This record gives sequence, structure tokens and C-alpha cells, in this order.
Amino acid sequence: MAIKSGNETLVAERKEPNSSTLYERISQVPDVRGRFGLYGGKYVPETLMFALDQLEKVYQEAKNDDIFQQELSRYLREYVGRPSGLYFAERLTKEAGGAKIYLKREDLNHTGAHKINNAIGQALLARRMKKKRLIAETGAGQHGVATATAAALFGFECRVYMGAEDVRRQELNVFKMRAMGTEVFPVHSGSSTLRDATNEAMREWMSSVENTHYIIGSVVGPHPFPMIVRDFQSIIGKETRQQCLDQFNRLPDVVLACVGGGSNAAGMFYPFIEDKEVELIGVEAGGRNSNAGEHASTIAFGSPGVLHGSLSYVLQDEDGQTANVHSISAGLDYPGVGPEHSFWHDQKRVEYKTVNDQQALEGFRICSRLEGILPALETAHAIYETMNLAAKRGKSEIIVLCFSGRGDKDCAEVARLEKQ
Amino acid sequence: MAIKSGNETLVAERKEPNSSTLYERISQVPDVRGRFGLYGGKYVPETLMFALDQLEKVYQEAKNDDIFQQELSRYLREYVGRPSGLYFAERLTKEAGGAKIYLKREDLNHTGAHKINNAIGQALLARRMKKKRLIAETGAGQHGVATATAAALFGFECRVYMGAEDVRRQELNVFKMRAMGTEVFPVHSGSSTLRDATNEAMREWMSSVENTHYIIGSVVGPHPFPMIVRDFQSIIGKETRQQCLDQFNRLPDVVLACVGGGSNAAGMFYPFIEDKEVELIGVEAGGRNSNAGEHASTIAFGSPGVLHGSLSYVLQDEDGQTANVHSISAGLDYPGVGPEHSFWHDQKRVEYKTVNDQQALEGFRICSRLEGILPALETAHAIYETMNLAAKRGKSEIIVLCFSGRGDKDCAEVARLEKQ
Amino acid sequence: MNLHTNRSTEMNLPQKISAVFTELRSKKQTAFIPFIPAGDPNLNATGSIISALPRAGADLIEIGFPFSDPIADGPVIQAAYTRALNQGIRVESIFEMIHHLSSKPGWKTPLVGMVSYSLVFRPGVSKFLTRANQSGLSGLIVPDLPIDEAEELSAAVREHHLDLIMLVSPLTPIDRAAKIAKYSSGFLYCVSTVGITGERTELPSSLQAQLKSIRELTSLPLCIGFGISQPSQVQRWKEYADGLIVGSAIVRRLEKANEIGMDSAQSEIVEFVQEFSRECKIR
Amino acid sequence: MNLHTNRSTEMNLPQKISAVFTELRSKKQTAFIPFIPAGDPNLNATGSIISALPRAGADLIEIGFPFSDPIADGPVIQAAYTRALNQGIRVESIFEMIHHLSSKPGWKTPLVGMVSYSLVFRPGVSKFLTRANQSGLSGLIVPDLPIDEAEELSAAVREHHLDLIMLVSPLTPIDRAAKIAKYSSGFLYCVSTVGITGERTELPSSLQAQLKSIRELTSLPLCIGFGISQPSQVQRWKEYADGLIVGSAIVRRLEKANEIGMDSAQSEIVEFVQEFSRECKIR
Ligand SMILES: Cc1ncc(COP(=O)(O)O)c(C=O)c1O
Ligand SMILES: Cc1ncc(COP(=O)(O)O)c(C=O)c1O
Repeated sequence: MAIKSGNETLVAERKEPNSSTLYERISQVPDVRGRFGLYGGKYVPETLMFALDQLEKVYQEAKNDDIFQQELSRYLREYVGRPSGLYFAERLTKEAGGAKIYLKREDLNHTGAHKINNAIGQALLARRMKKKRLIAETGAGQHGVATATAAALFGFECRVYMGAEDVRRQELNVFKMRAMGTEVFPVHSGSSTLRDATNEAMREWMSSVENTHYIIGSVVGPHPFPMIVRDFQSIIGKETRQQCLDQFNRLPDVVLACVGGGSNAAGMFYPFIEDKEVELIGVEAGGRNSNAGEHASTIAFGSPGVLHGSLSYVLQDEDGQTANVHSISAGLDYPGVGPEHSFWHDQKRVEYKTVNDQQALEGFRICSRLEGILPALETAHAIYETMNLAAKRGKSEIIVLCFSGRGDKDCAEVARLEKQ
Repeated sequence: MAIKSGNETLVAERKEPNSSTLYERISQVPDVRGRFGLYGGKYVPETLMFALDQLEKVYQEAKNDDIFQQELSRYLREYVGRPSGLYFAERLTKEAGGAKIYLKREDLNHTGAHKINNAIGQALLARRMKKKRLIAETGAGQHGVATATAAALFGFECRVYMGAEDVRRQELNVFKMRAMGTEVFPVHSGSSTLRDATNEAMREWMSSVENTHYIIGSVVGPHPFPMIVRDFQSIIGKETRQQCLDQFNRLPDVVLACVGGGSNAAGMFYPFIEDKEVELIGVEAGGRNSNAGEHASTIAFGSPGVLHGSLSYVLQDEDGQTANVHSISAGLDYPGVGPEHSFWHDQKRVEYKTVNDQQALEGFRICSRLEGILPALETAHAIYETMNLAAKRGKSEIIVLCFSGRGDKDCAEVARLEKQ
Repeated sequence: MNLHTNRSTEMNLPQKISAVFTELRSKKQTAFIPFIPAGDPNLNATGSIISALPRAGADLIEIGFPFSDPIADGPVIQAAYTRALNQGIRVESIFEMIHHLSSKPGWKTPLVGMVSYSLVFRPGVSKFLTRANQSGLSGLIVPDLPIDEAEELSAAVREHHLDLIMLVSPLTPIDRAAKIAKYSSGFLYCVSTVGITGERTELPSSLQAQLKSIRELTSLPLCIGFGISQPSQVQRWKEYADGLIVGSAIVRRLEKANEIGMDSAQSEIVEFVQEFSRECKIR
Repeated sequence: MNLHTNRSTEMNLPQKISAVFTELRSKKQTAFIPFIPAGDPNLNATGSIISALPRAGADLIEIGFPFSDPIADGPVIQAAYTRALNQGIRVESIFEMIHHLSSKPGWKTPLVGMVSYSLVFRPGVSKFLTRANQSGLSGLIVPDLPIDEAEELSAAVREHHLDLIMLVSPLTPIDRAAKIAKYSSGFLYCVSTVGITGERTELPSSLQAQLKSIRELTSLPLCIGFGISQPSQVQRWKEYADGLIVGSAIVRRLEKANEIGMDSAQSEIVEFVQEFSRECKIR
């Protein structure tokens, strides 16, 4: 399959999945060149190729090394608190009045979201590569906190790049990172937000690549990151799959997750890719409306382009300049999306929907009030869609929602919005 | 054993435990009258006796009802996220340079502390009693949030009493409770803090006792509360005991916990009471110094007295008026302590130590930096003492610390103190 | 354990409280019992108000000992306690004030201390009761001490020639009420409503039935407390009770001392007590 | 795949870039290549500066296409890009400016576009290259496109008569450098340090060894970029390189236009380029 620039070519290649061989094929990505179908790759300066090659090699070894896998499992169990529960949300189910709603509780992980699964995994890889230092980008601070946590746990030096604007807004997470000994580096370039922090982290990596590992926080960036992050996050879907088999003796009918960069969704979906009876639904941030700059629905409104080292759907203007984005939830406020999601979208294996700011707030409220679980605003997008969907489905159906994180971090923001 | 007023009598009865029958006896409390040795009882208005009797009866039934116990277990597993891990704190251990330090991770529970174990248990009791409404007192808001959570989960109406001063200081927790549909009721009487909130909750209970259950947040208050809260929290110690046997093939040498009202400590210690080879250490808040009003070290500096419905050590002036207290951590800032702790102290089964504000901050810092776990300031007291103790003990010894809660709630306060 | 029976053999000791009820009963009158918190705004004022109450028609007077953490009192009384404590009031100075009153020539009205068990327990029951007796108190109400915990205190009061007035609540089962009555002397305090002290405009009608059944168990005078606030309530309850206790409604008037001055506040209270006791004395 | 070999068969097409190096080599001189970001502070200014550079001694000129998310550029260049983008600069207007320059009578200096692959990919490679060629660009540097992803572009440049200048980094293994050289035409861009563009006072000495080994693999001219900031560095590197590229040090002077006015900034830059090229031309 040729990788062609320009949009028409790519979009034309979307196809309906129709056989189980096809489903298997969809799960056998990326290829050796880091491609998920047309997407992915390594669009990075030559200087980084060395680090990416090294990372890929070490990762492949680690993947097949029982000792590495056991160590990872032990940290996930004893430190992170895995496995996370699969919880029947009885009152949400009753409220929706249709399919049964289950929550996969990533909010109960140490640091309160799925991000830690990846941070611990990559920190162990960094140790294997004998690197002494970690860097990361962060928006609202969740991935920054997860990385700072892993750095403290394993004794790495650590620096987290964060847009100056976000440093100001996310005082609490900045405090946490610093308390764990991480240097928080405010980025003043560009729009002073996540995108710019990512640019800055990549750049810094170029000059420190020999002793530093860059922990990317989602299934984005150049190969092998989208694959590595997906694999480390796949513990979510693997556990869920097994829990469903144990508890219901069958697989769920639908699995949902919110999609920012797409790591919690990828981790949840990937182990179900070959289960063609399982519907997969990703929920993007609809922001205020569908005008450019007012949302972060990359798959819904974007088109294939190159950003932060890989080819994927991206929100750009006609020149290829990255568009401004907006979402009520900082973790979804990103103009790109992981290349595997673009692939799943084109292959029609995953359906992508859009939930706007107001609907997300509604999801936040209903879940807090009926289940006593304050969701992250990211998660709240998926909750809204889940409630909608459950209402339309029969009572015997089972819907599993990837409950990606807790809402502590968002309380101040929701309170502020409610006061307005 | 006679229950006598005045202090000399009581204090004179402290005795050294010396036989295993004695250890068994120490675990067989309270008696039918709600006494832990000399302590406990029900010092409440007649109006409440009805509710206490009802509660005790229903609790005894529930305790022996497999269906109740199974339901409780299910919520603890799927909703709260139990069992919580027993985590080897490798870097703290190395830093201390002596005994091995393990953390029992109550911070990973839903809502971030041990408080939820009790709130869920009591909410299930309230449901069994067919009550429609829950009330609770709260200081910093942890127990209030836990109760609001249980109320949302089971669909109870809920009101939480909170000192007006604390409502102002603990905006985040107030927001959370409200988001879950709980009414936060600011208490303006007295010192406008936890003590007053407790008074107000007890009073309100008197007028609504027929349809309302009062969820007390620690092992304090009139019988049967100290027993019920201890039992619901004992899941901590039971799991720990089993995890130790599974992981080390033996019991730990020392178990530590911080003591405010004493619920996390009671839940951790109780299942070890009969294991006479296991040392138990409770850590009270030493505040600024040992002058009256500057600390909350009830056992260290208090004497037996009656407060909030039971007889126990309490910080009072010579008339019996409750003293002012201070601790850097709101959850330890309480002038009383559970009656069973007074009993354990007198029986010398548990040793109580004091850690001051500065030392607790040191505990907070070292744990954040070396383990990537931000502890609650309450927990930080126990961490400091654990580090101290581990340094003095041999490398083959095992110390388990009850990691009662996460530090998110305290970040703003620590940041404020660091700026000073 | 059968304290009531024991006690009745000692009826020849000065039993000021029961004497008051005996006399009122003979006149078919109802006792009026105002409650005054000690030390609000200060102890001199308390002394001065209490001195004026017998003339205004008070048959017994309840004196509240401020406590830092009262769980049986409503917001109005607690606020009074907080004000008093903020002034640094001590238990000993309350006893002194009481002694000053009770030793006035010709003082007859029995004084009853309303006190949290925390304050009794701290110095020790015997020490507290000794001072209570010396100060001239006739009895004690300990609202946070149910019979289950009253063993030590109820044994000791007799020795100190004090009545221990126990409380019955609307939720108290009848057999338990019987036990409570046995622990009690002087009178039985019947809590009118499920709740705390405070003013209410309506008392629950189930109270009537409860009072009737309690009558069958005990010869103790029954007084209704908690929630009586208006003289107009008196007629309705007179036939069921031997006495009516009014607390918060008085304290609310005391609260105004700061604004309108102590003298005016005192006059208002005296007038209020007069109105009430007038209703109580009408046959 | 053997593009280099294929390409050499087409050497009769107008090869402005290699012609420049051939000439300089014959004079034993080193090429001096200044970098100018388009649109900072505006496109007129860019055009005016670039027009002045050949006379100041520039042998080739790199023109930076502002991109919103440059990952290969340092803070100084990114800031220039941000300023340009905030003015609403469009890719098409950059091509127009370039066309305006290159079609000036007597214009000889080859112009090379430095552009992120994001901007090339978006309209499609062929469309972008068509415009590049029409505008008069001689070649492209796409700093975020490693050979692994360069298949489509490197196949297309030939058709559009453009050179594709690839980058080699100090971390590039020698066999990979050989491959990169094969994909490259015009010259090979040798990144001096592990890191991003920006000024440095010292270049690593391992660079010398690397340049020597690369020489053995390719006949392409080798130019050093990233981190050259002072004319005094020229002598040290001349013997190893065919050209020196200076970016951030120029942009930092451009930055001052706001303060000192565009004319003064332009004069400063011209002077700076003169100094550099003088060093490059000394034999
Ligand atoms: C709780 C939570 N959910 C979802 C996301 C979105 O990221 P991703 O799409 O990579 O899962 C974030 C990012 O910060 C997050 O914190
Ligand atoms: C995390 C944590 N630990 C400890 C305590 C102290 O309570 P207790 O002594 O009842 O465990 C609290 C009370 O809020 C708490 O939040």
C-alpha cells in the first residue's frame, strides 16, 4: 500500500471490514516501518532516528523478556493497584433504562488515571537502556504527574515540559511534580500549551538523546511510540476482556472510551480488535461547536497530515499549519490523534463520535450524583455517549466504558464554570 | 471492673500484658455494654438510645448474614478497589537503611483514603434499617466525601455537617460533596470546626433519628460506633495479615498507623491484636509543640474523659471543657480518640508516639520524592515515625505502614506552608 | 439496683423539689421551670436574673452549666454557652454564684443544675456532687447520661442529698421509661419531641398518650421540656404535666442583652416568666 | 532505489546548486549560506533582506517556511515563525515572494526552502513541488523527513527539477550516512551537534572525524549547519566543509527589527553576512 500525501488519496481507501482474516489483519499493526495502514511512521529529524531505533530494539527485547514482564506486572499490581475493577454502574444503568453499563476503573490507579500504566512501562524501558533521565510533555499535568511519579519511584532525574499557560492554570499538578523532585519547565513558545510543550520536549530530546528517554504520554509521536504506548495501555483491555469472560461468560457488546491522543482508547480497544462481535466506540471532544478552533474532534473534522512525528488525522488549516483547538477537558485538547485510530477509523473497525463541552458536563454531573464517582472531564465525554447509547440498547446488552480517570483535577474548573 | 470517674483510678489500672490468654482477652472487646475495658459506653441523650440499640441489633444481624457480607465484599472489590496492595517501598527502605518498609495502600481506594471502607459498610446498614437519609460530620472533608459517595451510590439523601471555617478552607471537598448531591451544612457554633460539626450532627440525629442514619467517621462516638467502624476498617488489617503470610510466609514485626480518631489504626491493628509477636505503634499529631492547644496528642497528653458520647482519653481543661487542638493535618486535629485505643494504651498492647508538624512535612517530602506517592499529611506522620524506626531495626525485619490516604487534598496547604 | 425503692425510705431528708410539687399538686397548679444558662453575658447578670425569677412565679429554676461540646442542646443554648465560655467561665465560679443565691435569707426556690456528664466526670463524681450539694443545688439533670451509664452517679447522688432528674424521650419504650423513672427522683423530665432543645410552636400529640402511660408507672411529677416557647401552649399541656420547662425562649431574650442592655433584657425575661407562670397558676 | 545514480544521469538539467559548489571548489572557497525565515517581521522585509544578501557574499540562501509546530528548530527560529504566523502568513505568499526574487533580472543565487514535511504533505507532494519549482526554488530541506519516509518526496523532486537536501546527524551511523547521501542532491546538510538549531560557541571535535568519513562515501558538497554563530568559527571548519550555514545568529539580529527598525536590522545582518563570507572566501 503506497503512502501518498494529499487527502483525497487517503480518504478514498476507507473500507468496510468483512472477514475475520481482515479483523486479524487489522490487529497486526504496525508493520516494520511503524505503519498502521497508511498512518504512523517517523517524521522526525535525523538526530532522533538513533533514539527511536534504540528504543524499538530495546522494546522488542523487553517484550519477549519474562523478567521484564514480571517486573512490570509487579509494579502494576503492588504500586499502581492493578487489576482495576470492572464495576457495574447500577444507577447509571437504571437511569439510562437500557443496556447494562460497566465501568473499567482506571480512576483507581495510583495518580488517578490510566497514564501511569504507560509511564511505569516506559520508565522500566529507560532503565533497561541505562538512561539516567526522563523527560515528558504535559498539558493539564496528568501525564506529567505520572512521569514524575515513575521518575521518583525509580530514581530518575526528570524534567516535564508544560505550556506556560498550563503551568499557571494547573498549580496543583505542578506542585505534585515538583514535590516528587521533577523540574517543571514552562514553555513560552507558540501558544504556550500542550502542542508547544510537545515540540519543546522533542527538541530537547534531540540534544540529550544519549542519556535521556522521552516518555510520550499518548499513542502519538513517531514510531515506535504509538505501538509502545498502546501495548503498555493494553493491560486495560486485556483485564477487561478477561473480567467479562469471568463475570458474564461472554464478551461485552460495546466498549467505549474517550479519545484525546487516544491512549486509553487504544489500550482498551486493542485486545478486542479481533473480536468482531464487539463494537468499539471512541469519543472525541466536540468543544463549543464544530467551527474550526472551537473543538478537538480530530477524526470527525480533521484530515490526514503530519504532526509531532507521525502521519495521522490532524486538525490543520489548508497550508498544513496546526489549527487551534478547544475542549473543556485539557486532556482532550489536542489537535492530533494516534495513527492507529486513524487506521481503525478508515477500516471502520472503530466508530468515532463527538460529545461537546456541555454534554461532557452533563456526564460529569450524572456520574457524580448517581454513582458517587467524580469522573475526569475527559472520561465525562465517554459517559455522556455511554448513557445515550445504553438508552437505545436492549437490557441484555453489556456496555463497558473505559473510566480513564478521576475528576479531582477538574473540580476547580467545573466549579468555575458553574459559577459563571 | 468498675467504671469510675476521675483520673487517678483509671490510670492506675494500666497493666503489662503477659500471657496469650490476656492477648485474646484484649481482642474480645467491647462487652455487651460497649466497653473496651474502662472505656467506651454510650454517653448520649435518651433520645438517641433508640437509634443506638437499633443500630447495634441490625449490625449484629448483618455481621452474621452471609448475603450482607457478600454484598459488602462486592462493593469493596468492584467499587472501592479492594484489596489494596501491600507495596515494598524499596527506596524508603534504602534511605532508612534498616528494616524493610511495606506500605498498605489505602490511598488507592476510591476517594483516596480508608474512610470509604466504613462509609460503604454503614450505608449498607442504613439501607438494611430502611433509612432514607444519611448524615455525617467532617473536618477536612475526607469522611464527608466518603459519606457523600456512599449516599450517591445507594441513592440516599445526605447532609454533611462541616465547620464554617472548614467549609471555607476545604473548597475542593465541599465541591465534591455537592457534586454528588449532598447538602453541605456549615456549622457556625463553637469553634466552627470538626468538634462542632460532630456536636451538630449528633443533635440533628436526635431529631431525625427515625429515618436518618448518622455515619460517624472514626472509631469514636457512643457504642456501637467504635465497634462498627473498627470492624468495617478491619478489612485493612485482615488483608495485610494475609498478604504478609502469602508474601513473607510470616507476620510482620511492626505495624504502624497514624491516629486521629483512630479508625485506620484500629482497622489495621485489630486483626493483629492476638499476634503477640507483632508490635503495634500508633502515631499521634504532635502539632507545633506540647503546650495545651498546640497539638492533638490525645493519648500522650490527655486524660480519660467523656466526649461525643464515649469515655476515652480526651484533651480537656480541668473543668472538663474540651481543649483547643492543633495539627497540620486536619484529619488528626481532634481532641478525642477512640475508646479502644485508650484500652490498648492502658493494656500496653499498642504503643503511641508523637510526630510533630515539621516532622510530618519531612515525611511528606521524603515519600513524595523517593516513592512517587504523595501521602496525606495524616499518613505523613506515620511515615516519619516509620523511617525513624526502620533505621533502628535489622534488615531482616518487616515493618508495615498503614498508608491511610493520598495527599492530593493537602497539596494546597503544603504549598502554602512552603511559601511562608 | 432498685434505687427508687431505696430512695423512698430516705424521704425524710430535705426533699425540696418534691415538696414543691406536693404543694402545687395540692393547689392543682402546674410548676413553671425556667432555664437560665450560667454566665451569659456574665455571672453577675445570671445571679441577678435568677434572684428575680421566684417573684415572677418560677417554681423551680434550672441553671445550665456551659459546656464546650453540648450534644443535647440546641443552637440558642449552645450560643449562650459559647459566649459564657469565651468569657472564661469556670465551674467553680458557677457553684459560687449558686451558693450566693441559695444562701440568701428566705431563698426557697429549688435550683437544679443542668450539666453535661463530661463536667461531672472530669473532677470525679463525688467531688462534683460535694460541690453541688455545698452550693445549695437541689438536683442535677445530666442530659447526656442515659440510665445505662448512670450507675455511679445515681448511687452517689443519694449520699449527697441531691435529686437526679432523668429524661424520657418520645422514643423511649414504655418498659425502659419505667426503669428510667426508678433511677429518677424529684421529677421526671419528659422530652416533648424527638430532637434537641429549642422553640417549637406545636408539640406532637402522641406526647399526651406517652405521658398518660408514664403516669401509670410512677408517682414522680412529670415535667415537659424541650420546645415550649409560648404561654399559649400552657393550657393544652397542663392537664398532662406537673410542670413545664422553658429554656431557649428565655435564652433568646437573654441574647438581646448585648443590644438592648442587660436591664431591659432582664425585664423582658421577668415579664415573660410572669406570663407563663400566670398561665400555669390558673386553675 | 539508487536515486543518486539515477540522478547523475540527469546532471544536464539546470543544477544551480551543484554549479555553485563546483565553482567555489575550483576557487578553493567555502560557501556561505545564510538562513532567513520568511515573513518576519513581514514578507516585504524578507524580500528586501534576501535581495541584499548576494552582494554581501551569500552563495546560497535558505528560506525558512514558518510552521506552527517545528520540532527541528530552536527557540530563536521558532519565535520568528510564530511572529510570522501571527501575521497570518500563507505558504502561497511565500512562493510569490520567492518568485518575485528569483525572477529579478540577473538573479543567480540559488534559493533553498527549509520546510516541514507537514506543509509539503498537506497540499500533496506534487502540488507543493510544482509551486516550489515555479517560484524558482532550487531545492528543499525537509528537516523532519528522514530517509525512511522520504520515498515519495525523493522520487518526485527529480520530476520537478529540484534538489532534495538531506541531513546527517552526529548520531548517524556511517552506513546510514551513505544511504542518506544517496537520497540527497545539491549538497549534504551535516548537523554539527546533537540537538536543535541554535547558536553555539564550540562545535564538537568528533564532527571532524565524521566529516572525513562522509567524504569517503560521497562526492556531494558537505555543509555544516546548526550552531554556527561567529565568523571566528569559520577558519576552524573550512577545511572539512564545503559550506557553512548560519541561522539563529541571523534571526537573532532580525528579532531586533521591532526595536531598532527594519533598516538598521537589515544593515546589521548584511554586515554580519559580509564578515562571515569574507572569512569563507579567504583562501
Ligand atoms: C483521565 C484522562 N482521560 C483521557 C485522557 C486523554 O488521553 P488519551 O486519549 O491518550 O487517553 C487524559 C489525558 O490527560 C486523561 O487525563
Ligand atoms: C488519610 C487520613 N488518614 C487518617 C485520618 C485520621 O482518621 P482516623 O484516625 O480515624 O483514621 C484521616 C481523617 O480524615 C484521613 O483522611
